[in-house]
Amino acid sequence: MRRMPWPGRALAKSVLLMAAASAVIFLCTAALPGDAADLIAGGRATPEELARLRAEQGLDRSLHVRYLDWLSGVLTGDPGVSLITGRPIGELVAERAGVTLTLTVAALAVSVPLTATLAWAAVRGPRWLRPTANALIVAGAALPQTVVAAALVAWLSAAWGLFPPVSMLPAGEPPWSRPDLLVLPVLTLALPIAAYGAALLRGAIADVVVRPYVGDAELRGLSSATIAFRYVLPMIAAPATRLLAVTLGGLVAGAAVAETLFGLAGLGELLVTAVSTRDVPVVQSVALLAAAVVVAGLLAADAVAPRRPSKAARP
Amino acid sequence: MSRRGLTVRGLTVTDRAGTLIVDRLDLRIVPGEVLALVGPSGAGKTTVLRAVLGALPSGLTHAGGRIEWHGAAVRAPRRWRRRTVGFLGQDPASALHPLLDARAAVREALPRAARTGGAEERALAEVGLDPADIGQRRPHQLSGGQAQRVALARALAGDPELLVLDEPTSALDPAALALALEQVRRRRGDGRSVTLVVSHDMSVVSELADHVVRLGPGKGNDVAPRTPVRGATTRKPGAGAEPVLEVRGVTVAQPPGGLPLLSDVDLAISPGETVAVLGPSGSGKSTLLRVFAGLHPAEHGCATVVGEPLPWVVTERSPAAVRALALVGQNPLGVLNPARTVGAALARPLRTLRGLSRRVAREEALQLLATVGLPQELAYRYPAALSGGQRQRVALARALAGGPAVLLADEITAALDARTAALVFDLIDMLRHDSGLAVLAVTHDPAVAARADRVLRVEGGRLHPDSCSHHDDRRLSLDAL
Amino acid sequence: MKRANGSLLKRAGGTADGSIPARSAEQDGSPPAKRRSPAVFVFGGLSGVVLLVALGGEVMAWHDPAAIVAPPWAGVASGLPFGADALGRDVLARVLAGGRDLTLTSLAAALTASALGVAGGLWVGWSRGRLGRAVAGAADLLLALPLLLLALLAVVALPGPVAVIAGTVLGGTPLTLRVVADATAAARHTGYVEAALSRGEPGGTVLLREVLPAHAGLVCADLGQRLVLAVQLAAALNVLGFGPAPPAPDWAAMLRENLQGLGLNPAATIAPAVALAVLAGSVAALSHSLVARDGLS
Amino acid sequence: APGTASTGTASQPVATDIVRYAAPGSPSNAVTDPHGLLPGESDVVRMALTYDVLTVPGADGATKPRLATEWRPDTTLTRWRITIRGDATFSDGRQVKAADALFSLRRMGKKEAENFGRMAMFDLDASKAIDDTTFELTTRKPYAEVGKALEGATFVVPEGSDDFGKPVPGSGPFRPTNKGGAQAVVYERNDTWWGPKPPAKTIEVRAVPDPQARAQALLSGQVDLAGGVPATLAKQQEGNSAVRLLRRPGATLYPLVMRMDTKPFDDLRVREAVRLALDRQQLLDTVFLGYGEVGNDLITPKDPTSPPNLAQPTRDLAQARKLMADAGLAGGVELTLHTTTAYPGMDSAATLISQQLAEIGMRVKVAVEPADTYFSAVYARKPFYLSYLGGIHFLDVVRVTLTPDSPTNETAWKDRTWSADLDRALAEPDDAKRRGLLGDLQVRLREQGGYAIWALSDRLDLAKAGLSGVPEGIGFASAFIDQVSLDG
Ligand SMILES: Nc1ncnc2c1ncn2[C@@H]1O[C@H](COP(=O)(O)OP(=O)(O)OP(=O)(O)O)[C@@H](O)[C@H]1O
Ligand SMILES: Nc1ncnc2c1ncn2[C@@H]1O[C@H](COP(=O)(O)OP(=O)(O)OP(=O)(O)O)[C@@H](O)[C@H]1O
Ligand SMILES: [Mg+2]
Ligand SMILES: [Mg+2]
Ligand code: NI
Repeated sequence: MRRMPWPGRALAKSVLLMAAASAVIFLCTAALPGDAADLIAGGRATPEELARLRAEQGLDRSLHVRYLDWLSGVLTGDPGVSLITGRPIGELVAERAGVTLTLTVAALAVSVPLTATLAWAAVRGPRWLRPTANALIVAGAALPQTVVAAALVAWLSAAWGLFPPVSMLPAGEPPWSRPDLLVLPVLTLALPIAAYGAALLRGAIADVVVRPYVGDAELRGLSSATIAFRYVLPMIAAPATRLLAVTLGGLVAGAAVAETLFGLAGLGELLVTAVSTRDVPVVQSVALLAAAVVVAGLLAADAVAPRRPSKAARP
Repeated sequence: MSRRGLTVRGLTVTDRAGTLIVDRLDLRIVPGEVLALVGPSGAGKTTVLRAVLGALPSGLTHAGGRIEWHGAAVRAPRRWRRRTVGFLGQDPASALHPLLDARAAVREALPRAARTGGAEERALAEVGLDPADIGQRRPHQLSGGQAQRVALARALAGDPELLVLDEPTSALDPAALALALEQVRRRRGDGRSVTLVVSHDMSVVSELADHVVRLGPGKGNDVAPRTPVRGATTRKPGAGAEPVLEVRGVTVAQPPGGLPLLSDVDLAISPGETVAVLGPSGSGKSTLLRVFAGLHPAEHGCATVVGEPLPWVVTERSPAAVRALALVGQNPLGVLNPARTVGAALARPLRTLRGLSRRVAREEALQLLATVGLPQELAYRYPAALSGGQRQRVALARALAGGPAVLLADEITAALDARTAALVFDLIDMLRHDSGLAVLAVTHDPAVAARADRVLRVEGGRLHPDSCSHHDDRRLSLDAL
Repeated sequence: MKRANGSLLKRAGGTADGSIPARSAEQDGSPPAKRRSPAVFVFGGLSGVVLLVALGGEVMAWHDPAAIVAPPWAGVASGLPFGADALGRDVLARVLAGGRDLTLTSLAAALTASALGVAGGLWVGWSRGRLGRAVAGAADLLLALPLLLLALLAVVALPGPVAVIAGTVLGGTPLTLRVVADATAAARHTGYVEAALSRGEPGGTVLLREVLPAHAGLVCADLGQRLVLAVQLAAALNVLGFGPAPPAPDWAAMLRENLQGLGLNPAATIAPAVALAVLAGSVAALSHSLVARDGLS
Repeated sequence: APGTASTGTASQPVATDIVRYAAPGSPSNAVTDPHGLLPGESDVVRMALTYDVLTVPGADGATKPRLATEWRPDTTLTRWRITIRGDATFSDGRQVKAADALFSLRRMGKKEAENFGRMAMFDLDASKAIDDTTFELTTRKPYAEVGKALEGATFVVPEGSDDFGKPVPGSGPFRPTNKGGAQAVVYERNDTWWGPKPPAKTIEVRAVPDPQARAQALLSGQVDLAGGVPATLAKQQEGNSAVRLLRRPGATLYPLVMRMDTKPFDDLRVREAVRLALDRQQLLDTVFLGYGEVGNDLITPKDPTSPPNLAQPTRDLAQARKLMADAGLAGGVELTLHTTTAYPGMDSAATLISQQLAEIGMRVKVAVEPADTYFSAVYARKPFYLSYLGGIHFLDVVRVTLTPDSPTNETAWKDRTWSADLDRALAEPDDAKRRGLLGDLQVRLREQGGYAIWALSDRLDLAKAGLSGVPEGIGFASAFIDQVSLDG
């Protein structure tokens, strides 16, 4: 059997992944107890009323019909309307994309360098620092985001008065118009992610730095930066890119806590609310958006993985 | 600023247990001179180099002494190394960045200003590598000798003031060796360059060195070499004996399915026989051994071992066939798992191939260490804490542990001084004599070839019986010192 | 024909005996104690203590952790070093007693997820067949799904602690798998793996005895990572009713309950948060100190 | 975002003609249809600004006219003639007519599953418009409280409107603008509104789900009014003169539901024992930090028909234990009390209740359930749980939970004579007499029923000092913020 060449294979793989992701997301949401009709009625409707409500929302159709219907909608650029608010999903997403994108980009800008620094310190920092850095990373990543947010607010806002404790973005202006309002949400997003990322990367880095060619590079006097960027980075490119992809996808959905705590209306809050109201079309669309980001990143990771043909082919 | 070269005063290095590895060593190399550091395996040569570079491996401590460069202690060793030092380590095959090709590896050592006008190509050509062919290859596509020359070219590329070479010629054939020596010799007497070289090869030492410093034996903890077992080599294999390894019409391509490297190899080795294979670097000697070991599929041909058919894929081999062949690879650092202690590495084949119990295997492992001249406490060390020659002997011991009928030995004495090498070959001779061990030894070393029953030479992609003399008089035995 | 056999080395060793100098004979016997850096001891020991408190703290609490002993959100006072919580219960007593289930669950979750991921990764990285690619694809698929959805589903379908384990497996194993698979694929070409193969060691043995130890650092870092995920999930799922039923104390539940009173008694939130962080940190440090060895980081 | 106050960090000059309100609710469920489910308070507020309603609840709970000026029954109390104002116009310039009002009521009737059957008492098919300003509403049974039935959510939209995906004209005091996006909705004053001219030119409504975040938004000057702030935060702000704490008594209760057709609650003595065993003061002080009042088991204590001056039950463990013993439960009983984290303090209330009930031998296991599905999986399905009531009047509670065949008859209240007496009360045209009858029914429910109402919590709002015009009253009354103003 001949395998397809790389770009074609990658494309096929991503299409397959996205199709599978959309189906699994759909099934997951459908498998959660209760549906939108249930939750709209809040337990107060008679079975007949509920049935009517379901029929109105198209929830009475069989699972695969609903899925195919939604899928064909997405493919033709119309993901449908929210079951709860009746508003077009495209509109809901577009309204919130700005906030989430701004948060995400800013959080990445903070967390990527922080991740690298933390992970490097844990593996290659001064010897005495390494266990401390390791423990810090794990502990930092283990704290729930709500606690991180509370600590940031108590410290940067209440105690030092540097930034507002919540972020009521001015109505009708772009999210970046008041950068001071974004500092705390961005840190709330970025700090745990940086620690989490570092926890993941340090393993890969530790694996690479013990290889003899890194030690040799040190003996030849190459600078830490050269070793990091030329010797270690290419070898961990795949896990790092994969991490970035998952982080990015996670950010879209994981922004929910920061958005809720700081009073921002973004995609994360939309996803979480839609899950809790079983607003399947909305969950689908937002989750699929996040999945697309991850899948693209994972493909990139496959592409940058160092390819080493074997010294000798083995069956 | 005074240019007084490199001075080492009273250098003392100990390991964690406090054992002296290097004891109050004094060295002085003035600009334009080459100093050679010699001594038995495990004597502390590499350790001295690393101490000079200011980067002892973890596990060793700089317990005393001063190292001065042009009369002053080195402040920022790393920057100093980057700017001033060219370094070639003892295990070049493992020391090359796996993702950089040969050109890029050399380029890295060049000062920014010198990175134009094909400087990389020139550097490669000077050590006898064809830049057009080798330039694009990554380390896994290089032979042992090629990798060593790439690393040498890299060390020389920036024309460093201080050149530190650890066994720079261990994997080189005579032609390549001559080129390499020429490169170092150029530095002599230029009034600027300081060169510190470790070698066990007397011809190298006598050609290059202005001074020779000998580190005492057993400074580390190696066993003193034994007197050779007389008469071991006198036993000639019986003419009519059935060959233990028989190979017919084998064609080997590198990479598999690519252009043939060796064609129509016919070979028969009788029990107790030693066959040496010589040939230029990159001619396919190692690849041939890998074919026999089942790590590289042959294109054509068939083989039998101890009367059993020998499929090319190791998983298809019968247990007897697997047990009959043992390979000692060319890169001793690479063939030992960094995460397993020496003892564990040795006990494993004793258990799987010889079926010993855990306890017996552990004791046998200690015995094995002794037979290759290593102290038993090494059993508890990880490979990173061994000297180059110690690693090589551990790899050999591991291969012997399974009790093979044919030993596929790829440069097994390259990292060893002459006396230790002699010890190893005495051991092998004894096994040949006692249990009919056959040896297929790939080597550059005329001393090894001299001990072989037959010598074959790879030339033009074929394996010929050797016509010329084994005794390359350019290489002298270190024993003569 | 004479064959090399079990007697080979006995005889060879025997011959060598005479020439082994006394010095190395002295060094026979017991292995030298493995030397580790003092930091490893300090952190290993500390982690042990923390784990001990997490698991057995209950006996140290002098108040009944469920008893109401003060007004709601009472501040730090004598007898109440960390003040009181929303109901007026002793925060210190609750912190001491509230770690066991969480620790056990997240440890189990982390170990399960890591073990599955490592086993899968070794296999996928080794066998380069269709099935391996399919498993890698499935891992990618899991990575692409929002963890929130998977965790919710796990909570719905499974009882509490099992849900945390399932969530950690679903959310964490794919990353472990891919990372370990990459490392394994690279390790295929190393000399020591080739040496093992040419000795006729079967693939599984090579993976367990050669590849896995060589990447122990990676695996142990990964275990720490899974633990973090498990703790996070346990805390997050607590809001959904996972965790011991009230009034039993639980760090994750305390965080949720006491966060609203941060302005009134900050210690009520800080104490469980620190406990949680220290727990995760110490388990990671412990696992590190276990694999730390000479010549490896 | 929790934490302490930090005023002044984001102080921007506040134009006095704009009032910014952070309301409980989620921006992600901001609905546009006024007649279906209104998931958050912010949704009700937005609708109340955009559309007129027929009647509104007053601060004292009594019904007040709004778009409807008069509602007058015939002698049978089944046909009601509703008169609406003639001077109201939709934003597209059309006059608001009786047909529009009737259309809107019918639309609500069709969406009964989403609005808990608010129009269930009306026969809307039999109702008809009479002229531009009057229409006739027919009730299914004699029903004297039609004014009350039309309270709060009867948003009037133009006849024929059915697509609420696009803005639908309203006749309310404010008009939504399309500024704001997902973050907030900005309303401009409707200068042609028939009512008293709203002082604020612009009102900005933001749905903020997290109560701490709402409070912090006010404290940091990012909004002028924060609805529903947590008691812990209110307590911290008690001495702060820059903000004003608005308390609306009796807004929320978490009734303890005991299902009367399930053991052991099928025995009145057990229900009584539970009511006697509760330490109401401790619950109030702990769960609501004292912001509220103890309950005396009346389900709608703030309803105008609720009888005043009833004796306050106090904790009597001896009597409770005796009742338990009489019921044959001297050895105690195992129970599971369901609760959730959907509303603040609900889980601590359950924990505390379980500890209090332990003293009469009830071994109560507390089960904290997911908030999402609490009202579809626990509500009216489990025999023992904490329910939620937020400022609805008695007849609404009756319709939803005290009608024998209602699917949400959570306590299994099936007292036929009580129901018959209720019908009789509703057919009583005399207000005072009817009030007496209804009060009586509530007392009977209090004694016999399956509810234990242990405390009422205040609704706490934080307002910037100088903000006025915030409506008093609970429930729907609090949604009509059109008269808020910031002076200075
Ligand atoms: N990291 C280490 N920790 C402890 N002991 C070590 C370490 N590295 C080397 N040694 C020991 O120090 C001694 C000297 O080693 P070194 O590598 O300097 O020997 P060498 O002279 O270069 O030998 P060879 O010719 O075999 O390379 C050896 O006995 C070796 O086992
Ligand atoms: N993966 C590969 N792809 C292409 N060429 C390769 C690859 N691996 C090795 N070669 C080439 O195959 C040839 C034979 O290599 P081999 O290692 O067998 O040489 P050798 O005879 O052992 O040389 P040396 O004495 O230097 O060790 C060399 O020219 C080498 O560059
Ligand atoms: Mg050495
Ligand atoms: Mg070779
Ligand atoms: Ni000299």
